Amino acid sequence: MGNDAKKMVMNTPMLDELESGPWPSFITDLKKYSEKRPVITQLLNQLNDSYETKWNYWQGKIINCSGYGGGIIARVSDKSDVYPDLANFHTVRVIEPPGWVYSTDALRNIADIAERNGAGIIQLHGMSGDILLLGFDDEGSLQCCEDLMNDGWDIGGSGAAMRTLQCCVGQARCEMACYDTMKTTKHITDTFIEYLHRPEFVYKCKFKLSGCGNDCANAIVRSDLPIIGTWRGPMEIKQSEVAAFIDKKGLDYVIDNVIARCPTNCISLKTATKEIEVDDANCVHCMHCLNVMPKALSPGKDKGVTILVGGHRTLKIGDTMSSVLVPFMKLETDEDLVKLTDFIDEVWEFWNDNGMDHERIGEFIHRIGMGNFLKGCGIEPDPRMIREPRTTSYIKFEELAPSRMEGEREQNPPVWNREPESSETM
Amino acid sequence: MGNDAKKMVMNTPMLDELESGPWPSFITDLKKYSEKRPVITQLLNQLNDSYETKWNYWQGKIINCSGYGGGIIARVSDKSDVYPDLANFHTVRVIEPPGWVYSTDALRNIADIAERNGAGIIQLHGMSGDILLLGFDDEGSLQCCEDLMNDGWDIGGSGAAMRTLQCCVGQARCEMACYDTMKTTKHITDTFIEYLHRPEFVYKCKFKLSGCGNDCANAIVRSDLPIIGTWRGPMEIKQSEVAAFIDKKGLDYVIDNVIARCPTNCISLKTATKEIEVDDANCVHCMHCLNVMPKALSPGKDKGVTILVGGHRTLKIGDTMSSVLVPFMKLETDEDLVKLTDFIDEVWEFWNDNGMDHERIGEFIHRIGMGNFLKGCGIEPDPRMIREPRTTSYIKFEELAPSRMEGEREQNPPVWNREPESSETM
Amino acid sequence: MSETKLAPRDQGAPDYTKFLHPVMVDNYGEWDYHERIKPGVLVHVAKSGDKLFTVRAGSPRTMSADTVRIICEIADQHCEGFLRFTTRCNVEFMCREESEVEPLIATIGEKLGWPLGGTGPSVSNIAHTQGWLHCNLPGSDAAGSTKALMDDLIADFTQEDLPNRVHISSSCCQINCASHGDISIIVQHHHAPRIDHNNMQICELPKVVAICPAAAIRPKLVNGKESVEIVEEKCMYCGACHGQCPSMEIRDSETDTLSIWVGGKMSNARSAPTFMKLAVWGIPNTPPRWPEVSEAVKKILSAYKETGKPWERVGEWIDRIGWAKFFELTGFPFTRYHIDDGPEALSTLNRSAMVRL
Amino acid sequence: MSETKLAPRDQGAPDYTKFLHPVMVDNYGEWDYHERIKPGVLVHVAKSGDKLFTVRAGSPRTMSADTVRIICEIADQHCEGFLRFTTRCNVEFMCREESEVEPLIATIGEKLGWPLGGTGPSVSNIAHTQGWLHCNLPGSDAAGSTKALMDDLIADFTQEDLPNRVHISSSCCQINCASHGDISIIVQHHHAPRIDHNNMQICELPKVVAICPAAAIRPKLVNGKESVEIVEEKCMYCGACHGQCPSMEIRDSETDTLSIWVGGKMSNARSAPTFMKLAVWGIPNTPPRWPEVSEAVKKILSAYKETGKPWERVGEWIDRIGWAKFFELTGFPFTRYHIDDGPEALSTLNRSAMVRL
Ligand code: SRM
Ligand code: SRM
Ligand code: SRM
Ligand code: SRM
Ligand code: SF4
Ligand code: SF4
Ligand code: SF4
Ligand code: SF4
Ligand code: SF4
Ligand code: SF4
Ligand code: SF4
Ligand code: SF4
Repeated sequence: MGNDAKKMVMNTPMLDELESGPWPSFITDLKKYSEKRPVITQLLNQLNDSYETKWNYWQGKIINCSGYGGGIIARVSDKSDVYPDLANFHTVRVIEPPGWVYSTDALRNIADIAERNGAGIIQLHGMSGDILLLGFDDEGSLQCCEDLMNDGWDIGGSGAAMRTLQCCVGQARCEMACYDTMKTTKHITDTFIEYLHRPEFVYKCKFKLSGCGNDCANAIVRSDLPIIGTWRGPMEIKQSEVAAFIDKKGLDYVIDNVIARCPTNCISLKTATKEIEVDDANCVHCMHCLNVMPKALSPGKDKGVTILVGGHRTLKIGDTMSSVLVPFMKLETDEDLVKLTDFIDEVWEFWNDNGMDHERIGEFIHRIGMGNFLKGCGIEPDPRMIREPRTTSYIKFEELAPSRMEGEREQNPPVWNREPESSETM
Repeated sequence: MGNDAKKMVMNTPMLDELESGPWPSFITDLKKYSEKRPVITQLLNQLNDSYETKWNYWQGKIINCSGYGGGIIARVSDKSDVYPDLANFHTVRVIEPPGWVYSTDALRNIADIAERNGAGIIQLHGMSGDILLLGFDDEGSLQCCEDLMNDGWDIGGSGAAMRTLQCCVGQARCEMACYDTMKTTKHITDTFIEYLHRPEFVYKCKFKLSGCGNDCANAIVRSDLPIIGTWRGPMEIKQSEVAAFIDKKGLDYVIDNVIARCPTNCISLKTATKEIEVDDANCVHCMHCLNVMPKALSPGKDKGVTILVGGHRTLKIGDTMSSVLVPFMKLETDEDLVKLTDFIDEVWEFWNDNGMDHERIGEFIHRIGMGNFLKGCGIEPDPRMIREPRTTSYIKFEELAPSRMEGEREQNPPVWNREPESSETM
Repeated sequence: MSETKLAPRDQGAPDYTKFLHPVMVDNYGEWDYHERIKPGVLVHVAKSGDKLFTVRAGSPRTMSADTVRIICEIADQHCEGFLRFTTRCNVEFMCREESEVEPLIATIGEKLGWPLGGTGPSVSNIAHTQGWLHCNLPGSDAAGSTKALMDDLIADFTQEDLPNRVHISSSCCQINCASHGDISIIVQHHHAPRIDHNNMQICELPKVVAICPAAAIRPKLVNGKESVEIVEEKCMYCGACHGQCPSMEIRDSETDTLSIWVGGKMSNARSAPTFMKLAVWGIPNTPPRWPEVSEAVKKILSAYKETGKPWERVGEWIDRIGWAKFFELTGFPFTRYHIDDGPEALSTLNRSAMVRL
Repeated sequence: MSETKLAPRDQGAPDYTKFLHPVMVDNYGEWDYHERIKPGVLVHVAKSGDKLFTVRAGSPRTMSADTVRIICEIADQHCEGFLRFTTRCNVEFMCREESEVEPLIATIGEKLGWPLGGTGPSVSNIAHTQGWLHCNLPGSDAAGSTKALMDDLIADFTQEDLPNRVHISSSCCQINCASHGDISIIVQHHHAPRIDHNNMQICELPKVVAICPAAAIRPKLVNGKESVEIVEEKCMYCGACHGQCPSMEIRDSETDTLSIWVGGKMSNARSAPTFMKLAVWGIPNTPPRWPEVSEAVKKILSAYKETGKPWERVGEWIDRIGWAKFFELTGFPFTRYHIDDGPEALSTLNRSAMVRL
């Protein structure tokens, strides 16, 4: 393990430049800590080399705990001749507590395990939300996982698998939260933990959960299946607080910053009574007015979530933003939670049966079209899934395309006259 | 010629249904006129057949006046056994007067030529703006063209050629007009008349000209090169008329329909003095406020045009909307007009040298990218050409991509530090 | 016929300056403002103080030489021998005195009987295409269906009581020569083209292969002759090949339908120009009067009239109320076909958590 | 090491309920509102009347086990043994009494020395990625450049005087694991990958061929061994293949540059979420402190601070003033590379005649 690393002279002129200045320096911290974990001297020396040469010296390899298919990101150094203890210098991804809340006991436990088995470098947190522990050799990585498991932790995902979830602090400390992000995160993680540990998907799949449209988890572009809190029906308004806000900030401020900034112009101001009126049917739950006047305005009582689909970074079709998949769903009871995971299972089934290798859900939808995706998943189309209907007139209406080849004609009524389909959302 | 057509019994039960109702019926008109031009009986009988069978009986063929490559849209009937005089029943496209203005002499002249040489059916006007004369046999079509030419008319385009232009009434009768649409239309037509008559392009190319952003010529989606009037600098405001308008319509109406509807929120209302103030630098010349208060507001004095590029209907990439190519250009003097046609010539050259067969300019731009198109045409990029910069990070910076293969490195300075390029528009 | 004489004379556009009403000539580029006096009647006031009154009449576009002559008679009688047509094929009679307006209107009524209107916030004339009268591609008759539809919308033409102008277009195939409109009607096919291999020689094979947007056409030898085949799964029935090659017949009188598209807007007023979007599909193609089209268009117009705000064009109105509301108000079903699958499909999705609930 | 013991235990997510501050437990889901007391300090007020004060400190994200223990000490001393981290890797210490806030701040200053801020309309911590410390793909060091940049932006972190929150992200390759931000920094390559044909056996060929977004990779036999070749004209230097296969080296220490993107917004507040857009490219990659990056970011921030209106995020601000103005204010040149050529390129053009002149 890195703990037995040879002492070496720290020689990091470039990195030393990162020790000055008001922002905390991870260089200073690690330099100091290298006294305890000498491998860090090698690490920083190699990093300094990178700064000099603008070149990277890490290569990947694969190592897994038995029974798992991910969780360890293995790195070997090209410079292990110079820095022998970097020959194997892996990262262990640990599933973080939803909302990144910790007791000090738990956090110390993490620090101890990291230090005991490797270089003791901890990142709080990785961009996918995991606790990242850096600097283990092969044996150390496995032992680290073992220790984590023994203390109740679990390891995160990598490869073509579900990834560790990420959620905002939600109901634990936020008045905007429209559902229990933490509980839902734990429910999804636990229900699908096998999919997280054993890569069996066509490619990676991420969830992120935000309690409201402010999307403090950055779910919409960073996850394949964002779950975002919302409500239906009337927003909660304390008119006395509205009046107080107007008194404090002035009428102009309220007009310019609340009324004029509502994306659907659905708030009207009664200057005489210093009250506001919201046309709730046209509110799109963007959160802006609540953000400006959090004391006066709150989400409505009938809370739930909007589920989106398809977000991810740029491979291969350019950045993809998630779009609405389920406009509204209640998420309060345990049954609701099971309904949610059942629903996800169906979406996954269609994607994994039909997706190509290394094809995220968003790319899959791009390839086959959202209409076909919905059909494949058995989801009713809803106009709230779109910004606007198609502009392209190239369409294959299956109902109207009798298979001429076989000589028979279907008799489905044309759509303009069809009984309206049920458009209830689940 | 159709004039000698055999008399036949008119039998049009389906078409007769189109004779009732308040809207003028072309059926009634043609039925009556069939007394003079018996071929029309055959035409209406065939049309009635189409109504019965929902089937079309026209096929195309090609016929041209010597020295021309377009202007006659030749049609032969599949039913010429039943309707012998429809065997050849062509349309002649005649270049209309810009803005569709006529003296009655001129219009009668058209009617006479149409009647003299063919069925005497006239469409005012075709969707590309031409005068369409219907119902000539081969000889009649040629004679019709001859007669038209003799009386000063010219024939329109078809095939892979420039098409007859189309413009709004403009300065002849509209206070919004920011340039002389009629004169410009005539200038472009006359300058490029060869391109109109002899199809030598990779595909068709249309211009449409509107005097202002109201785009009464529907230029932006229907033409490859729309030319739209605009101005720079201050809009003309008659404050007394603003006040009069407020008095007449009420303050609320003005707030809701003028102030709140400005796309860039650049109009502010001084309720006390009943004046408005326009932040001209942010006005995008959308025309809305001028439309609501035409007495009070007028385009500014420094008038000119915005040239766009790429509009057309759906083949093959879906509908294409034109986008800005030249943000602003003066178009007042004869020199300006020549500058314009020279500019067009350069754009055409690049397109015709590099476009694929049947590829409209918009499709060409779609294929090669607007950046490359501008480079090819020698046009400086301008941020007003775009709604927003690229979101896709896949870029080939030629300046920064030394040809490693040949072992040499270019030394262009990186852009972040480069001297700002001139961004003057022509 | 002397061919030599016809050989390129390239005369260009007519000299419009000779065709302008004298008040236009005097005030060319010097107009000040305009007012709408009543539906179908405009007045333009020049900086000089001159006025030009315009009376706009709805036209069938297709007319006989005799009808054209009647139009000329009216213009001679009231308009100093000048007149014009509009982008939407309406005819405009102009006179300089307000007192001339009513006599002019009377003459139009007498001699032509065409309705007056199409000005301001009304339904103007329908932009339409050749149809079975002349084109080689039509699946329907745009001229006839326009007549029938305008009969049904006559009050919207002769009155100015909509939120804003409504421009309708109607095309006889998917090529859509009538182009975009606030409301647009086009023909939709539902099969791949049938190929007449015997007739194939007449078209240029490479062109027809190249034109297919779905790359569904492949060259193929049939009975030893060059021809093409269509990959059924790829073809999406656009008809582009049919335009290029008459031997690839896409139409089917029994299965062709009509669809209605909404929200096309070309003006830059307030909001940027927009394409038209699919509203309802599968409307039967029913000459001679296409009652189902009228029914659907009326549903759209009445919802627009009831809930649109002043100056909102159809597309702007729907943007404000949301598409869910549009489908609710019109009763048209929202189907998976409404969801775009063209090249820019992803950008038409609701890529946000902004939802009306 | 007992492999049997480790074999799948699939324990799932930690039981967060044990990690919640007691005031969070008592008021879970029952919060009423919050206020910002000063930069870095928030108070959340529950319906019960309970209050929870939060002090947010900027963290370097990467830390030693010892530093983690110091954090724990502080939380034990002032926060009843609980704490949390944020989406942007800041650490949050919470206490129930307002009187505890200043002592807590003092202890943080003493023991950690980390700056307080990142709340409200400020520049919060930079979301960043592994860089040369651990990843196999980096062309730069996001952790180091983040430290350098935050040094330069410290006042924007500790004060709340911007129009709205500014979220910056910094990634060490074009994959951009740090994702979108109001301002985002990524590495840009300028060559096609060099292929190490001898090392090719280790990767899965079909995967590498399939991953190329430009379809530029073709299988090829080289010296009798299976390998690939790259079609130079097609490749646009994205590096996707390099992620899949280490034998396709895309990086070049001499020519790699950085580019800055602006206007990424994930919240739904006011306007729909938006992608980040290219602002400036060709910035040299200059460790250890990347001064050119700081310079460019500061230009953006100062223009934003001066001309942004309250609540406008960077992208919303630029939308209002127009991109021409943005380039004018920052002095960045607008080039043809700024014009999109991706799949949705046409929709990024100014498809209107709406122009500021
Ligand atoms: C460690 C981490 C960055 C960090 O410093 O925090 C990271 C590091 C890597 N990412 Fe990432 N990604 C990390 C979060 C992200 C995120 C952010 C997120 O999850 O919210 C994204 C953008 C969202 C998304 O998924 O699209 C992200 C998008 C990618 C991609 C591009 C995926 C795409 O579809 O465009 C790749 C490449 C791939 O998948 O082929 C990638 C690949 C990688 C690899 C595995 C490189 C590779 O292909 O070999 C990196 C391993 C680094 C290492 O040595 O540990 N990483 N990666 C983050 C994971 C830590 C954690 O578990 O908490
Ligand atoms: C006659 C006319 C319709 C009408 O009834 O008014 C018409 C009729 C035809 N159009 Fe058109 N188009 C007519 C205006 C338009 C317009 C409107 C415009 O120009 O503003 C458009 C949309 C704008 C555009 O150009 O995209 C239009 C878009 C097309 C297209 C689709 C082009 C595309 O890029 O998507 C085709 C098919 C093609 O080019 O291959 C087409 C092809 C045709 C052909 C030539 C059919 C064919 O390919 O054989 C039709 C001949 C009909 C005939 O028998 O006369 N026509 N066509 C219009 C021309 C009359 C005139 O000269 O004034
Ligand atoms: C006569 C005509 C131009 C021509 O050269 O032929 C014309 C003439 C006028 N238009 Fe237009 N427009 C004419 C076709 C158009 C078109 C094209 C079309 O209809 O196909 C458009 C663009 C349509 C679109 O956006 O899709 C058009 C969009 C406008 C607008 C913008 C409306 C909007 O708010 O979006 C205005 C402004 C207004 O309504 O005040 C306008 C305003 C006007 C004014 C008031 C301009 C003026 O000051 O004289 C004219 C009288 C309009 C009236 O009917 O009340 N005109 N106008 C065209 C009459 C067509 C017809 O017979 O109905
Ligand atoms: C603590 C944290 C959530 C967590 O679980 O960790 C959080 C907490 C709060 N956010 Fe957030 N946001 C947090 C990351 C985010 C993110 C994601 C990110 O930064 O990567 C976003 C989306 C970013 C984007 O749009 O690209 C985010 C967009 C917002 C917004 C919307 C801002 C806007 O106008 O667009 C608000 C509303 C507001 O500012 O009033 C908000 C508001 C809030 C409030 C006021 C909610 C509340 O009532 O408690 C919280 C205190 C904010 C403050 O700093 O003043 N939070 N917030 C995250 C702190 C990150 C940090 O350390 O700086
Ligand atoms: S996303 Fe909403 S609920 Fe979650 S922390 Fe942000 S503001 Fe609160
Ligand atoms: S939440 Fe957004 S959409 Fe709803 S009323 Fe408030 S500002 Fe308007
Ligand atoms: S486009 Fe403008 S100038 Fe031309 S007629 Fe319409 S309003 Fe007048
Ligand atoms: S023309 Fe349009 S953008 Fe300009 S001030 Fe008037 S409404 Fe605003
Ligand atoms: S729409 Fe189609 S059928 Fe009608 S005229 Fe145009 S090309 Fe012919
Ligand atoms: S109908 Fe359209 S998609 Fe089908 S083969 Fe013809 S051109 Fe191709
Ligand atoms: S951005 Fe690229 S180099 Fe940096 S961690 Fe992610 S994959 Fe690795
Ligand atoms: S760098 Fe990108 S475009 Fe070039 S070969 Fe590799 S994957 Fe393909």
